[in-house]
Amino acid sequence: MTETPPTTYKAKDFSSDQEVKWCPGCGDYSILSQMQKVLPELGIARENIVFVSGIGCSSRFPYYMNTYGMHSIHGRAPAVATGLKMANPDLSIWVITGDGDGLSIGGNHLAHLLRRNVDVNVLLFNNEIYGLTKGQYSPTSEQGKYTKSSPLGSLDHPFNPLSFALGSDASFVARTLDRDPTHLREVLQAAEQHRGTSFVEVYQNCNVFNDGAFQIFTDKKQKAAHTLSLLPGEPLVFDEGRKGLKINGLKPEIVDLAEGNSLNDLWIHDPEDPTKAYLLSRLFGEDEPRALGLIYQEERFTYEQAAQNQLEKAREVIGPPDLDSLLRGKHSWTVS
Amino acid sequence: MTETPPTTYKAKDFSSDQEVKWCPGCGDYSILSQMQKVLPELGIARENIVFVSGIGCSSRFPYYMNTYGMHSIHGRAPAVATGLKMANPDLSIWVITGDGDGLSIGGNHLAHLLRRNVDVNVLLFNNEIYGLTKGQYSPTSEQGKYTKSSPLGSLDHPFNPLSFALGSDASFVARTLDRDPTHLREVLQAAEQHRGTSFVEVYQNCNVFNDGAFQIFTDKKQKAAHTLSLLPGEPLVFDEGRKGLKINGLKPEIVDLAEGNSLNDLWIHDPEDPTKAYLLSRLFGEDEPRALGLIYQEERFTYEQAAQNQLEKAREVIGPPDLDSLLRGKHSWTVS
Amino acid sequence: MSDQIQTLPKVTIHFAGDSGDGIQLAGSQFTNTTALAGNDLSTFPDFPAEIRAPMGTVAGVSGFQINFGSEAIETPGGRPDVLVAMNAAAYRKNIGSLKSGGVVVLDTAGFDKRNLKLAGYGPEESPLAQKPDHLQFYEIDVTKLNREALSDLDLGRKERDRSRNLFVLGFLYFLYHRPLQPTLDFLRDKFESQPVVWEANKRSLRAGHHYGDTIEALTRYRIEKAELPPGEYRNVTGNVALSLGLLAASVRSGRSLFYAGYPITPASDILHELSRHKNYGAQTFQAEDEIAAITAAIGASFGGQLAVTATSGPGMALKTEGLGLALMLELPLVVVNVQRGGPSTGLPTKTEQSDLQQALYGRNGESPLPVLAASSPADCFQTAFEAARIALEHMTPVILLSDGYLANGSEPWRFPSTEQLNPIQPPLAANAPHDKTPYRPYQRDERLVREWALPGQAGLEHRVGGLEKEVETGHVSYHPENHETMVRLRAQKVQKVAHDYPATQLVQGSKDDKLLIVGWGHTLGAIKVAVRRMREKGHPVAQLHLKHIWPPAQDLPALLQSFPQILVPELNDGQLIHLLRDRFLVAAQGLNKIQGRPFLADEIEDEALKMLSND
Amino acid sequence: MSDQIQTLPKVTIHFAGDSGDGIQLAGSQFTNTTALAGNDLSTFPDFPAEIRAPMGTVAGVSGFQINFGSEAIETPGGRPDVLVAMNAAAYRKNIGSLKSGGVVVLDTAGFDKRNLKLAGYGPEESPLAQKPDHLQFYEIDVTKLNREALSDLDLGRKERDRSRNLFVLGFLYFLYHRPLQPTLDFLRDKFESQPVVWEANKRSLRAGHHYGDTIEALTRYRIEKAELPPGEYRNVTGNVALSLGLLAASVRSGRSLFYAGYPITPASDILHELSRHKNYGAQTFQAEDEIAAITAAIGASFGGQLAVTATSGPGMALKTEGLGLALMLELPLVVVNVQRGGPSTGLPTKTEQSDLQQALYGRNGESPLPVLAASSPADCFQTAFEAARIALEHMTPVILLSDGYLANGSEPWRFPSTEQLNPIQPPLAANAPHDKTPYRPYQRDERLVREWALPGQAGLEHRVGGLEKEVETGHVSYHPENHETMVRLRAQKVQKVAHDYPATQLVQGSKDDKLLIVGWGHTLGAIKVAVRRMREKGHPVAQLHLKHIWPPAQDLPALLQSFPQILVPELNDGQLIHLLRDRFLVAAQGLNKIQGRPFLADEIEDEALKMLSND
Ligand SMILES: Cc1ncc(C[n+]2csc(CCOP(=O)(O)OP(=O)(O)O)c2C)c(N)n1
Ligand SMILES: Cc1ncc(C[n+]2csc(CCOP(=O)(O)OP(=O)(O)O)c2C)c(N)n1
Ligand code: SF4
Ligand code: SF4
Ligand SMILES: [Mg+2]
Ligand SMILES: [Mg+2]
Repeated sequence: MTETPPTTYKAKDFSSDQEVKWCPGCGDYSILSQMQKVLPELGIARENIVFVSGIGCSSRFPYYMNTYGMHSIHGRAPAVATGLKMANPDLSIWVITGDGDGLSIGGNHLAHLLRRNVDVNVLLFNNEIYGLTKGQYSPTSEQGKYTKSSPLGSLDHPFNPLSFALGSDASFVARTLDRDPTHLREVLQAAEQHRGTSFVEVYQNCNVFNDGAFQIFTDKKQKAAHTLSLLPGEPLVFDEGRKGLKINGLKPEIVDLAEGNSLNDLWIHDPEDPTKAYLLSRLFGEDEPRALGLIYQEERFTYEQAAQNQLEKAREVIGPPDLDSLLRGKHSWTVS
Repeated sequence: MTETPPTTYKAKDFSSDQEVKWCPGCGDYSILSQMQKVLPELGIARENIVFVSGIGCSSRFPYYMNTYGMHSIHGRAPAVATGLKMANPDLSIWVITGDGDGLSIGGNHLAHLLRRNVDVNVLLFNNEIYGLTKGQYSPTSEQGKYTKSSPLGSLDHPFNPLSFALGSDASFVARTLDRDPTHLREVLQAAEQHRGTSFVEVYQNCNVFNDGAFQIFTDKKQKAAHTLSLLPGEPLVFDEGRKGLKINGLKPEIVDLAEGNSLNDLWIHDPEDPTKAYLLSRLFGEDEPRALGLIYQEERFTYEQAAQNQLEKAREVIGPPDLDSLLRGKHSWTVS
Repeated sequence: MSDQIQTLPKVTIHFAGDSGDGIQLAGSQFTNTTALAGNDLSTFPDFPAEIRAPMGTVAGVSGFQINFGSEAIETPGGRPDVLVAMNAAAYRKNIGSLKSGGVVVLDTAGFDKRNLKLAGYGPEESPLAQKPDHLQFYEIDVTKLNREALSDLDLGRKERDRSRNLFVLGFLYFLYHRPLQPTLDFLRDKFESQPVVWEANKRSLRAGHHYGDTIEALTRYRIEKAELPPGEYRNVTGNVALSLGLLAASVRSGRSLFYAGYPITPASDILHELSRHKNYGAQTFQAEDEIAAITAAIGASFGGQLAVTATSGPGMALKTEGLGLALMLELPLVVVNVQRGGPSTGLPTKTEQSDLQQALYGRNGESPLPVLAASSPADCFQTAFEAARIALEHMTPVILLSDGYLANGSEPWRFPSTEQLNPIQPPLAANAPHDKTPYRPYQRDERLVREWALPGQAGLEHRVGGLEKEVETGHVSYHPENHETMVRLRAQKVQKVAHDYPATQLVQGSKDDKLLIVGWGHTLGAIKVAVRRMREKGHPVAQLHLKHIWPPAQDLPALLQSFPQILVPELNDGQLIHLLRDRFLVAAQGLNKIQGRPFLADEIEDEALKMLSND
Repeated sequence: MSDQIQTLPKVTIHFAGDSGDGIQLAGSQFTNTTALAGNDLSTFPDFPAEIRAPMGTVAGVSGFQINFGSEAIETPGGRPDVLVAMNAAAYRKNIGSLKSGGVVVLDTAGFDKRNLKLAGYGPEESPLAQKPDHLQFYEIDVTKLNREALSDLDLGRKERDRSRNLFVLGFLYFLYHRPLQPTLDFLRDKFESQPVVWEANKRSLRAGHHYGDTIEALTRYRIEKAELPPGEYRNVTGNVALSLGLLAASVRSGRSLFYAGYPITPASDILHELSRHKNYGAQTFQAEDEIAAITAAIGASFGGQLAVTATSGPGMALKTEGLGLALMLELPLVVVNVQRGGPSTGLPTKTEQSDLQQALYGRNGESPLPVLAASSPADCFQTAFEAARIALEHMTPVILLSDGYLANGSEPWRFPSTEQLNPIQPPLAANAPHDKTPYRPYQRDERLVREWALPGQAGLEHRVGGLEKEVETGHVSYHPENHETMVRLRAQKVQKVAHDYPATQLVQGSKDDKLLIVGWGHTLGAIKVAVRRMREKGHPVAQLHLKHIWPPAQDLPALLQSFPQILVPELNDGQLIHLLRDRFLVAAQGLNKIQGRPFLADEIEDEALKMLSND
């Protein structure tokens, strides 16, 4: 690996020479631009950054980043990233996937990546639709959705991506959205800083096939009442301080702070508490605020580190490589 | 479908003419024999029962059952079962899978089956090893395991199958083991009675490649201290009444009942409480008792039922089938 | 020019504009009206690869070509006679391929500075000032005229401009003597609930028509009715025809349809189409991936349904393990591959014939299965019906090859009535008497076909699986000779499918000709045109087109070997040709085009003439 | 019979017994000792499909065959000269194939009522009472004698019986004049920490040897050293040789090995073997499935490692989508297919050559890639090294075909020294100066090979993907002519791999012979024996064996076309033959065996003689 002189990048240094070809108004643009803004702040040499994606509108992302990149095949980016990270643990690897790519065809690789805890960052652009194939329901679409492939309404109960990630023993789980650039950048930064697989669900508007899917979480007027911004150590309040969440037994309960409920009784956000994280992931109903931010974080050994350690251990235990003696094996004989 | 005169079956009516070819002492034998004992009690006509499996030692199961059966391909039994159940919702379908078949190659189909809630019963024979391929670590093997493919110890953090199922929105989650026939039969019965996908993890001893993996849960002397038998509405006690579990805030705590702790303070098992179910699934450490029995159950519409309803709705909305007018379409013309 | 009327045997029009310009709608309305007017026709849409590529750019141009006439129309046409260009990018992309003497209809508003720049013209370039003089131009300020026509409607500018396509369509209807009524009916159905939009669309259409009427010195064209065989017709795309073929096979076999698919271009429309016909008891299952789709279909087939899955390119790669299982189980299954440009993700929106060898050989182990190819959009119906018949009657997975060109192209289809479709008779097992002898699921009839015993049938309980099975009983068997017997039985069973074929017919020409052109798939039309032209000029060229690629017809070797020269044009690097050379040891030559777009008849003619003269 | 010594040129011994009887251990010890004694040899184990099939049954019989001699040994032998049968089932399964005049060594304790019944003999049948009289029998109550030898050891009966195999081995060592020392050394290494077990094993071995010494009237055999080319030798199985070949290629290319695999019979041992050599910086990744394995390997290849994945049967089906991606990316990758009986799950523990066409054609789109086949266990080393060389130097995925027979079979291997292995030179990109011109990852050298620029190299940032790419820049391109150019470039790049081949050599015979037998894969040995025999009898038969199957050698067409007759024996229903017929229009004939077991030289000889006489 080349030692690069410390560079200060600007956002545009991360912009490739390829024309961006998403539909005008697509939420992907905002994510791209926040990514290009965040990277200079992270201080990673450009040549050490790799974007790996599957297939989907979202998966075109690598083409637009002036870094190394691979637009692989549908659903397999987590596996590609695993191999790449094992090959070169110094790289900063970003997996870009969609709700179809990551949870439909690629759900298994994603789950295995999470349990193994390979130190890569996964951004799942969830637009609750298959964009690139022009609008079929996805595994995150609500049941009963009318789409091209479900003219009488879809039958499938959707995945809850955060619960799925937690159930797969993810060590970092967060949620953010395309329309809140500051929040998005903060989450991206936290994801990169976490050692282990960072799973970030990004709500992304597909204005062509599923416009407004997340409107209540982004619309100026509605978002306060429908989103819950998580801050470690802080009580869970929303609706501009009017409401809060407390834990009643094992169940979350929305309380009206105006009605004399005290901040002190509220649930304090602790991203290291797995049960709280699980409860936060289950805030998924229409009358519950949707949690945004860091849901869960845990320190755990990373896969590629364990693999590197094993290579070292092997050199200690077995000895240095010696091809001639390896080929000779234990029982050789000479014919003369 | 044929109307079968109500028959009373005996266990041996469910035994096929094929010689059972598991290793002597394999835990699979016990599961097979309990299955053959349970089926007569369920009162389902033999011709309406289908066993569908993937590949693995466990997946040989269908050959030994005198019912319909399919030994399909590795990891895909959940998808096969989905198609079969949609084709014929009257069938009682049992998916037999292993920790490799169901959680390694087949994890995604399993997760999608669970979220869709197709009314089939999944038995995952977890022996924490790949049996058929002669002893590599599996996604449920403990980290650091020495096997043929991990002579220096495995690197993978294992899945927690119950958490994985809950994270995939399973509507029925239970755990049992090969060495407790009564418990096994009860769980099988409950699984069949549940409408929706029943996910049952069965601890199964592979005495050739992973002998004793579950010994502390089956051994007469050790099992009391290490297992927690779940009974709905009952407090969580174990170690022959000496110990219990209570919930301290959001954390489970083991208490010594001898030391004056009261049964009344204990956690009462409620399989309909998703948070409790999640906590039960996380009792996974060495110093925690392993929960056995029904962990979680939820009533939810089944996929094949929704599909059937849609067929009916379509007949109402679109009208009865009429091939000639379908072929003619809306804009036809005549050339004479 | 005077207001004259010219009668033409056929015309090719290419509509082009931005993805948002309503090109596909204009094209399909023109098609529908033309079909009702009694012409033969063929169409082909050409979408950009991106959902919405940047507006105004060449990458964002959406195209639709129609070839129609009073004579038999075999392809959507090569070089167009008429280009409709809604903007500079559409012009730039297509002007080079227009026929000499052709007509260009364009919206001058689409040639302003911004559009010229987006289309990639330099600041000095002015395409309209440097028009090729062998072409005839209608430069119309469509945007302005259309806005004026709608000026008193309560609509924003953007909304007004949306019906520009109908203005142009109206103008073309005038030029080609087409009635407005079919499109007016369509607009009513579509916009009845939005009266202002409806009104705007109607007005635009009429305004365009009227515009033709008012400008002077205009040549109009007449295209007489085609002499099609009598019968009832409709227009149909390949993907719709294929879906209808499956539904028809379901009705005629009495087996409910189970379709499992995972969206992928250009196969997705089959899923979309079938999901609209659940009143036929047809279930559509949008699976989590292609592997789940094919294995769910296998489950449904085990359960007794007509199981089908369709995909393309990378999806086909994923289905190969499942195909092997279906083949081993000997269960009916139709796998449709709507081919697109490969390898890997390749060129998803382009057409290609490059998956034939994968269909024939792309599985582990000895795993022959029937492979069929559709040759025109309407032929997708018959081929799908035939694929389902073979699958159901011969208890085997079948691969049906279509492609992007067939999938989205359209042509008039003389659809059959239900009775004209032969009933399909799957070998369903009779219910067994309740004796104790275990059922033998792999007993075979004289065609080597096993029975289909369905879960729910008492006394027929049995187990199937992917391990080699014992002859007749189906028990697992590792016995060496049994394996060889089973491999051969499965292969012979597939060979016997050829017993059902009618005698092989040349499409054109006879055994006495010197050169045989052998094709498969959508090249039928282009080859037909080329061969017809050559034959008219007296060249001894014959045409053969294969629908059944595997197993080959029994009379094929003799037929092929009787020709001194064989040419095999394919939209790939040579695939069928290798089958023919290998199996029949004929020194066939290939003509290969790998550009994601169909052959022009000229290309085939040129090559054939070269071969004849080399001789 | 007197105590005489007979010198034999070669002997085939088949060890057979229950899965738990230690047959594989006895076989591999005999092999090791025989190798050290300087004979040429070849071995082949034959496992039951089940982990532990029911004890005492025919399905549960485990076999190990060794063919060794003072002359060149090409195969593990056809019909054995000697059968070691530890029980009735082992006897029943193998007695029929013994050579006339052969020797049977059996443990009479394994022929009691229970064992006879388990072996499927009827209550009236008594195989030992009805012994074929053309055979010579040593009926030894091994169980009893062995128990006696260990009577004073502190061991249970079961544990004592465990070393029965060593008793028999000792007896065979006596018969064939083999030294005990190598096995005694082995026992020390293995059991040093369990002194009683170690003692028991030593005693059993010696007791067996002693038994030979004490019984009278015994023919002993002497097999002289083979005249092997001078050098250092070891015994090696195909899977181990293949693993070593990969490690050697890693060392000689300076690229760390990244091996990703998902367990599957008979490929798993490659994963097991490589995971023992992490001191070479070789990483092994046990993936969640075959798709993850190949795509992780692609990731590692992108990262600059020598990436390899191996699988079999159904696993190969799953890798085809990834193969297409690697091919499109033009990244080095070695994909090993250890073929087994198919289709579908098929016959997992049996050998077959039925995935060749899948290797050649089993991908969507035009996707040619180099295909190599190993021809003997030791040859797996060179073939793996060569596959890695081609992948790395030509920036392409390569398929290496092995099979179950090669994987588990063994033979002496004259291993090379490091310097004898040519360095491998991947086209690594030089670090770029920091100017602003974007890097062009798809620029090519004269062999049409692109550079390998690795993440971490500043200034070479670039993006790759599965969509068609523009020539040189690698940008996504939907341009028609560009696609054709790229398809042809990728094909030509692969063709140019053939420039590296040495001139094609016949294994035996010359161009003047009348019949050429063309083989590939493990059939090398059987064909060699058959051709040698025929040539000795004066028949004009030549032998050609292909290691590089795709692209074919440039001198191959001329060579093939010079023979009036061509025979292609394959363990499948005909696969290579179709390539030869297709590409070279030669009327080759096939000889096909699909029984999950290798050819006997006789079978090939018979067919060849038939062809010669038909002529
Ligand atoms: C193996 C395979 N199957 C199917 C496809 C077609 N396909 C491309 S993207 C996609 C889904 C896209 O949905 P998502 O991942 O949500 O991405 P989005 O376009 O919404 O960003 C599908 C089904 C493919 N390219 N490859
Ligand atoms: C596609 C494919 N990959 C790999 C295999 C090999 N294989 C057979 S079973 C198995 C794993 C078995 O483990 P598990 O599911 O835990 O079943 P067990 O044998 O332990 O009951 C593997 C890897 C296969 N048959 N097919
Ligand atoms: S289809 Fe949707 S997700 Fe895709 S680019 Fe367009 S707006 Fe974005
Ligand atoms: S290998 Fe293990 S799981 Fe398989 S049959 Fe034997 S004991 Fe059972
Ligand atoms: Mg999406
Ligand atoms: Mg297992």
